[in-house]
Amino acid sequence: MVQTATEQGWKPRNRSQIASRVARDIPEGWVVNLGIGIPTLVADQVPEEREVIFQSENGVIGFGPAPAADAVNPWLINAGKQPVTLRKGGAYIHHADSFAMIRGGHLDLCVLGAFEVAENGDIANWAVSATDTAPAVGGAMDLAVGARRLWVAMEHTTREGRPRLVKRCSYPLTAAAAVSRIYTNLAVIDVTPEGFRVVDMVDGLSFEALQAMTEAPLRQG
Amino acid sequence: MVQTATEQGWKPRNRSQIASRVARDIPEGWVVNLGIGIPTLVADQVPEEREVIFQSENGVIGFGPAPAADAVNPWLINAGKQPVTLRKGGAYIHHADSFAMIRGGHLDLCVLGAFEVAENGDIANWAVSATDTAPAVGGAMDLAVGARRLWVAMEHTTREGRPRLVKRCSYPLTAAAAVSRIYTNLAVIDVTPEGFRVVDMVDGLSFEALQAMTEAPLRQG
Amino acid sequence: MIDKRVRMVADALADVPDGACILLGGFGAVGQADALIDGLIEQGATNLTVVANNAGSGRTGLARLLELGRVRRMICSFPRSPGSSVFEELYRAGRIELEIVPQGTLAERLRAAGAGVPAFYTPTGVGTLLAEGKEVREIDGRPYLLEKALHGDVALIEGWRADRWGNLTYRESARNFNPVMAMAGKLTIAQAQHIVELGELDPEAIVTSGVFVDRIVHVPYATAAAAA
Amino acid sequence: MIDKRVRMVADALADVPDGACILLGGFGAVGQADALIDGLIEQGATNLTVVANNAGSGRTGLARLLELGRVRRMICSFPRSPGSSVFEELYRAGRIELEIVPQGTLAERLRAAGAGVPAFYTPTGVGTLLAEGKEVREIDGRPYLLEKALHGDVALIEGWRADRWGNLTYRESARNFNPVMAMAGKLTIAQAQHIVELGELDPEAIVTSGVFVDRIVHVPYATAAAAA
Repeated sequence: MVQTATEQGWKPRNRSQIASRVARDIPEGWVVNLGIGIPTLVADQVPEEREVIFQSENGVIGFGPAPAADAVNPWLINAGKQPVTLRKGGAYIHHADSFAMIRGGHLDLCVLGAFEVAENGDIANWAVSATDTAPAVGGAMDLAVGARRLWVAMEHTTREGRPRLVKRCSYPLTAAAAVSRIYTNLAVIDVTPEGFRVVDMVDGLSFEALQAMTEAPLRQG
Repeated sequence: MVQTATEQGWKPRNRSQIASRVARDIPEGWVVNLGIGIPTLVADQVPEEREVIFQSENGVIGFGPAPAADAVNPWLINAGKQPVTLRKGGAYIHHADSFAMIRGGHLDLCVLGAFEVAENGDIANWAVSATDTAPAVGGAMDLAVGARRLWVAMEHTTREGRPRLVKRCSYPLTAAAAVSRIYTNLAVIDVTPEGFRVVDMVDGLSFEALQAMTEAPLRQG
Repeated sequence: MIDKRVRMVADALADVPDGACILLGGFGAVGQADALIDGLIEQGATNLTVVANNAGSGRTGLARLLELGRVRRMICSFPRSPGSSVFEELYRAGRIELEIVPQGTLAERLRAAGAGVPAFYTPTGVGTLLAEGKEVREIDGRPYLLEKALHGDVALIEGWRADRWGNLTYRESARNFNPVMAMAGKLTIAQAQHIVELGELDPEAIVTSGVFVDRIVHVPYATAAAAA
Repeated sequence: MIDKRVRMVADALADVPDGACILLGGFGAVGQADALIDGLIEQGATNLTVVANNAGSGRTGLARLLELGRVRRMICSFPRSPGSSVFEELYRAGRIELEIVPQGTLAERLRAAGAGVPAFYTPTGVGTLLAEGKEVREIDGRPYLLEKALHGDVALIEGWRADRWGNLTYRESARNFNPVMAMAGKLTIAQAQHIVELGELDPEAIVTSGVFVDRIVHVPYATAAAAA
């Protein structure tokens, strides 16, 4: 996939570039929760002088960058169970208070990874089938319905080239009509009442090529 | 009433004696909420070496005796809005946490005042009629249903001599079937599945005299 | 830089609209945002709904707001206090609506609003006058009332220490309704006795996260005492 | 004198019965009451229901309890973690029941149990597989699921500092589920790294009131580290 793409004169964003593209759109002062995977990388892409408050489900408000390997504090982890630090102004709360904040609509943004996003904003990110063995939902459903905005950061297609931006999710839903924007390795796409609308694409990629890798119809501009 | 009583060879308990009688029955380690009126006096009747944790609706756990007049801290009041102190081991919590504690069944005991208690344990203590002007319920309904035990401390009759221990409450209910014991100026009375049962009476008072001042039938011993 | 500090009470309250539902922290006078209430009196918004534990006393603060006819409806648990004559006169005269809510239900309805819980069941009030018009449901053999979340347009709260992110601590029993009202207000404005540098508040002991707070006004103790 | 300290883990756990519903604090390994879980493994109670965010990893602690066949049913939000193979094998073999609960719903159901709320509505999970069998109700135009309180017979939690009344503070993100589980447990047993004198904990910063705690076992850091 990537090879073909390069031959065609464009280069997909790598994971950290996707995260950086997400970070560009997060203004100072927002309260933001980051899911596991690419979203986790977003925190380190926000310049330190831009104050964004990162919240983690396990009750950390205002976490900062990962500590140096020799300065890891085992009591201080994020929701992905990786070591983090606490910024000045940060605080610890318990799980019910943390999800009260999430479910009560107090987060400006949540960025999640996903298997699929449908053109109506449906998101599937927790189970690959209805008979999944021991599916693990974590806080995804709470975040998807609770945050004021839900963005998704993911690869545009599966490794096999199957589109992840679809007409209807084939995997079990995490939440219905919840996603407002998608950041992929190829483009940034808004979910609008009329379906997917392209905000921007990687340099050199044509709209037609992007549409070919997307199941649902795209609108331009 | 009191005069007649004295002529008849017995002496009713005064408010502080009622409170003292209640205090006698509170064992070390209980978590206790005290209502306004006679119940408030109970705190000072528990000997200091007996550790009882007094909880107040406004988020004070483990309050201690009233401060000296020149040591009043205006930020530290009980639910009756009187100045109190905090014992070692005490803590401050917010209102929702305080009522979570109350309503979640974590108090061993609540002692309330009342207008009436019925033989089935119904309590009326917040409004004198269904058309009461601006009745004030406060935390009474929460306490009555939430505490593991509800005791009532009150005068046995109204000033006019009308019984307060009744077959059925005539005033609007605070809670149904909630009271387990009543401490009056004349007696201590349990509420049992068979109705009122006298635990003890003030010296010199006869069972018949007590029954005469009680609307519902009393059982002895 | 996130900075929620607003210099003047008037600026903090400038956009409170007529008809707003105002949450007032405090239990009696303790933990009540006196300077913000005075600011609201000055500001002029009217036709208000006020949610507070009590209905004011004397002729200042909430009682004054009531006396000026600016409150259409009170939602509280304990309107009758020593000195609550302003409210009682208005109520007897039919010039104010009253919704009596048990104190624990009031706190829980506010917390529910802040926590995204639209409604919950409670045993409090079952079989009483306050159950009138409410759904009763039996769960595991016991009857409960359905109670709904209570949202505010504006919460006026009092903290003790605050930083520029809006993180708050409280002082002793002045905590009371303030944290749940901070969560339940669409716009939460706090007055604080002390403003401290970011990082000075112990992260283990911040009671209200700045996430819940929109504006902070520094009202030092001396000012409040002078106003009282 | 109120003194909830118990010297030995074994004594603290002696009366945990077969068939009990056990609440295990922690998020992954952080804030998990390792010494108490090891004690439970020793103690022998079986046919347990375990409520925890995760389903254990490796071969120790909860994973060991599972491997010994002592758990009939897991209630958790995220059973699949690096190293959670013991659970996954049992589950695939049909030897353990699983109830998946969204993490926020799990926390709220525990809090509800502690707070006397038998059931509440939430938007989380509407329209998903996890809504199956649940009541859906529209409130103010939006659909919600009815979720019930989740009570535990025994809560095993980890605190940082404790006093003899059972008051607790936590350390950083080790707070997580511990405070709500302390409230939701009929019998709440805490291990704590430090036991301090009554009055040493700041009354403004006690996170779990001793009112919710029945027994405290002192498990100093060195011991826990050695066990890990």
